[in-house]
Amino acid sequence: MDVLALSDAEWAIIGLSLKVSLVAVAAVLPPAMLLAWVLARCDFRGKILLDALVSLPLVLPPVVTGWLLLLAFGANGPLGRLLAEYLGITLIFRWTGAALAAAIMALPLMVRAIRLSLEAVDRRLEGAARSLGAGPWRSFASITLPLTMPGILAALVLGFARSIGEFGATITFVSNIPGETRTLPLAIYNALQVPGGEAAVTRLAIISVLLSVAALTVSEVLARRAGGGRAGHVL
Amino acid sequence: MDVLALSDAEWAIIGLSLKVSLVAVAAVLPPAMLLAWVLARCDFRGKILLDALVSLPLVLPPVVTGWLLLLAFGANGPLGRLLAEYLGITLIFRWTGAALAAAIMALPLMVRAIRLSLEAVDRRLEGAARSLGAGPWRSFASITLPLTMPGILAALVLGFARSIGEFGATITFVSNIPGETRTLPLAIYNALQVPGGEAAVTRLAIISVLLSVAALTVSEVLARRAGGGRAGHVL
Amino acid sequence: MSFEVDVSLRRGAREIAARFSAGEGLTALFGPSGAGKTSLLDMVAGLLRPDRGRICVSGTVLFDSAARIDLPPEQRACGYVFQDGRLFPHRRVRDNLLYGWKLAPAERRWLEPDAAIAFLGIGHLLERMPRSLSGGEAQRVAIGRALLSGPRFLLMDEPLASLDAARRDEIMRLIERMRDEFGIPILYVSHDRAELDRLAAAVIPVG
Amino acid sequence: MSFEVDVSLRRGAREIAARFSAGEGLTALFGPSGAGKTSLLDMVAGLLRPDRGRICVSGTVLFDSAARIDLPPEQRACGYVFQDGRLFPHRRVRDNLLYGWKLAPAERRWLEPDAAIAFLGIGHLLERMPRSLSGGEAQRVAIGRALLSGPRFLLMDEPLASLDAARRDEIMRLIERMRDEFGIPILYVSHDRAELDRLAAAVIPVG
Amino acid sequence: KAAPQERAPTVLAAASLQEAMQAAADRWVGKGHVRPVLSFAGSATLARQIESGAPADLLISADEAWMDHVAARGLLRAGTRAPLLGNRLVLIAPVKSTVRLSVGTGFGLARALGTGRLAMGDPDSVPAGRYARQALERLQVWKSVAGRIAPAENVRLALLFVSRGEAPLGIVYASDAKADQGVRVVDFFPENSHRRITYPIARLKNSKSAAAEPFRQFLLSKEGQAIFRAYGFGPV
Ligand SMILES: Nc1ncnc2c1ncn2[C@@H]1O[C@H](COP(=O)(O)OP(=O)(O)OP(=O)(O)O)[C@@H](O)[C@H]1O
Ligand SMILES: Nc1ncnc2c1ncn2[C@@H]1O[C@H](COP(=O)(O)OP(=O)(O)OP(=O)(O)O)[C@@H](O)[C@H]1O
Ligand SMILES: [Mg+2]
Ligand SMILES: [Mg+2]
Repeated sequence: MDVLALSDAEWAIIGLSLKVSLVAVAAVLPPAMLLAWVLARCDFRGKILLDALVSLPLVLPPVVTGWLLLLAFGANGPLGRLLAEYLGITLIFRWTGAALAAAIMALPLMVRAIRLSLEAVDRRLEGAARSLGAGPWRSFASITLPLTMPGILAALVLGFARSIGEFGATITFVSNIPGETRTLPLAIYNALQVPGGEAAVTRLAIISVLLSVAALTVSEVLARRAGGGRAGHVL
Repeated sequence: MDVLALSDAEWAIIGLSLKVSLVAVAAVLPPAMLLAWVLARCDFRGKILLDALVSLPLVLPPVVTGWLLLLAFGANGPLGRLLAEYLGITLIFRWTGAALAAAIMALPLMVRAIRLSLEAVDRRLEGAARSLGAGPWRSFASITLPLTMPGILAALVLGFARSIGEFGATITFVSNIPGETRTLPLAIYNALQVPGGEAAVTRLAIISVLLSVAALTVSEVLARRAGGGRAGHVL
Repeated sequence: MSFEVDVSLRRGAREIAARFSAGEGLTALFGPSGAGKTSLLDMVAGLLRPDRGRICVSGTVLFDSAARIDLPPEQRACGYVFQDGRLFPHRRVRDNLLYGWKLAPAERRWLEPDAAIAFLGIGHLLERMPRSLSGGEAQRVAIGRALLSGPRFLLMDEPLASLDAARRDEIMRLIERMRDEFGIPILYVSHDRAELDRLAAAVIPVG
Repeated sequence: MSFEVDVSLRRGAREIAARFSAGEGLTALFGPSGAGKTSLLDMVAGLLRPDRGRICVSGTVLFDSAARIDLPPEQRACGYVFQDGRLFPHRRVRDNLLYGWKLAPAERRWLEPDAAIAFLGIGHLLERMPRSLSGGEAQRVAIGRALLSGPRFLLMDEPLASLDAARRDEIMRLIERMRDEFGIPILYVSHDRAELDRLAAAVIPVG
Repeated sequence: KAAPQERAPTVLAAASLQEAMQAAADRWVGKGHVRPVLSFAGSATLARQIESGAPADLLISADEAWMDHVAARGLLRAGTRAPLLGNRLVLIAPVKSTVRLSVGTGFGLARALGTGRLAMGDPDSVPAGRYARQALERLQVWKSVAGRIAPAENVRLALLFVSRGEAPLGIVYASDAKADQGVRVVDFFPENSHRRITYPIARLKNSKSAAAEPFRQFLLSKEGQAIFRAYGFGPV
């Protein structure tokens, strides 16, 4: 297809989008797993509040999330100042900020998926692992974690797709800077603002979809490999 | 708190948001379950494409989804025309259109959650039900469905939260009409666009959060009732 | 003939094949671990499809690869006591017990719930969830569930494996009654010779 | 004394309590279904916490509510053959077998994998996933997994329930060897009198 | 050609200026300068980013209100704020529409709408919508259509509603109407029916790029203004 002969600028946008999304998903996976674990396994007062806090980016319109990020992580924000002072990291107007926005938006989806799988794990298997000599950590890593894999894979797919599509929080937090924060959705937004930009919108949208098809394919392959199946049985 | 003495206009917005979100989630649940079932249980060529299609609203920036909805369901869109002619339904500029937008955006999240639970169901239990005299439908309704409940609950929570927060597709598809399509996120957006609107933004955002806390609470209670737990065992 | 079975099925590296006709009463399948006893019961129940063959119980053809007959499990009306219990984890013991009973047409219900519950000694467990049951308790509930489904024939896969001697004896008496009073054909798997000597009219070696 | 147990625990409506000291060899727990045998093994393994009491194996205190001692399961080094197999469903048979073996310090490994695999006759199953095993195959893998973990004592909950007579006999011989050659204390649950007569030095009635 | 030490200025501009600003930047680069970094978003978004300390050089807002907001926080460099360009409001209809209307006091807008809605920027949040409401109020037709508008999030969306025929009429900027083949201008709004439409430009206090000021000057120059004119914007 001719529509898919991409320009250099488009390749750059794809590269940026991939970088932002992959970094976002990779960075948010550990905290998502920790949160899922706490929500699935621990019982404490205020659990629903933690749950609500995690869900916040889902409930609030993305521009509000972006605005809150701006207030917190902007050059004048308390966290932004801390990061700049002690770690020399600036997020505003940087791709790292775009990754942060994508990560925050992906978090609630990922936590839910992982939690769902985690709650389905038969804890008696952990007991069996412990009785075989595994400490809590090893039992988690060798039993709980692999049995949670379907949820983790679903979380990665959801998180990646959400990151690839993230717009509102990103443009609000880190603006729309070519080569730095102009990811696919922002480029699509730009094209939508231009009369006759429909062709460009279509191309960019198709690219987004292809990226997510690729992610889905990878996840299906991994899921199959992890699965195994009950060969033979009709029911 | 004084900030929470709500005006009539704010109550109306809350009512509208609740109506839109509840209708969206209720309407999208059956197709989400069907899709989850097909994706979890059937194996066919093009499965990944169906998966990608379902994920589309997640991957595309919401405005693009709204734009596509406008093209398809507008008064002059092919589907919009069909609906208007045969069912007398118009979606554009109506709260029903807002519900459609919310439903479409919630769909991929809900399908994933339900699918995850569905794939974890031990199918041998369905075999047991069949051997006890249950036909495929009854076995589904009495065994598969209740065992998928954690996923369905997660789907409802995710879908409701996503609907309460839905902005981009809604404003693009049905615009921002007070009393008809101006849901909480659209009202929040408006407040954000006005210098000094931060107080209103904060009030409305807090309301959004409270709604989702309520939804989370309900889901936790239902999950507990459905759960049961392994009393006694340390591991 | 109550059971006429002639099936074969490839499972992994193993070819599971059996061919037997059995008359009235209890027919035992006997064979070493992994011989294919459970697979055979699954095929008779309609949960596992043979590669080829024919299964006929009390004159009704349940499966015939040549004639393309393959009754779904719910139309075979077997009472299957699974080797692994397989209780519905989300339903109380009472609902597990009555699951098949409620679905069975009245004329096929030859056992009343109260009688079964009393007999199996599970009256105190009715409100419990299956996961809190002990091994033997779960086994008894599984037996009750199968018997209450108004089955035309029974498939029992080591039903007494985790029961104490007293319970074993009682349930064997129940099985004898079903066999003799109700004339229900039973296909029975056990590794216990004494059990088989007492119950079985025919012992089919498997594997 | 190899086992000194004095514990009590409330489970639902039932009070599970036991008090016994047992010398060398194999100690059998014997009692009706639901009496609390599995619960007792779980308490000795550290998977279930007694409401109060004391558990001591070969002189090591594993649990003492008065002294606030409660060793975590991985430090108790028991080889537990569960009533329900409890194999790791996501790991091949080989990885199930070697799970505990790899974790055990070399000096505690008194059984070699090859020997166990040959003895249990599961060499052809090593690459299989647990869910495709037959009942008896899974049971043998579970026994192998427990023995290979280099345990200081064994907890066996009806380990022979779904095995054929020949396998039973072989495994009983193995148990006798462990008991006699290695002097490993064994707490054993069975409903089979013949089994207990052959193996048990002491039979503790439960319930 | 570009002086290597010249640091590219970062320009935050209202989304509706996208094409014109790209063209202006191209011209600027043609003159041997480093390409400015252009970031397009809503004026509110841009103003908030500046408020939170974003490192930018120039702000071009779609309305004075947000520029005032930034100015009130002392974030503008004194003497650099200037009106960059103007615009006009037009009444539009789908190209195929045959509607004829001339905009004036008490004109038959409600009747022309029929059962349809009037697409325009959201008067509560979008500058173009605010001007449109003001004009309709002055022309004494607001009351008759207030309940019948389709308030769009941005002017492009209002254009889309009209060009798709979802709304029979709409009010947008002349610059937007000019660019869209799917709509035609029914009539211009009288310039005195609303406050003057201006897009202000200013240099930001923490601007570090030396190229910012020359670029600002360039945009305000005759040459720059001609570019905006070509995209349908009016002089201030
Ligand atoms: N979570 C629970 N709630 C209530 N009762 C429980 C729970 N878990 C176990 N029980 C009860 O505790 C008792 C002891 O169970 P346990 O599994 O130890 O019995 P057992 O002696 O091993 O029986 P079996 O020989 O049938 O395996 C049983 O009556 C069981 O129903
Ligand atoms: N999915 C599978 N893939 C490969 N082999 C399988 C699969 N399912 C079952 N088998 C094999 O088929 C054989 C028959 O299994 P089956 O469960 O019928 O044995 P069984 O006679 O009931 O044994 P047991 O007495 O141990 O329960 C076994 O060797 C088993 O390993
Ligand atoms: Mg078997
Ligand atoms: Mg037990």
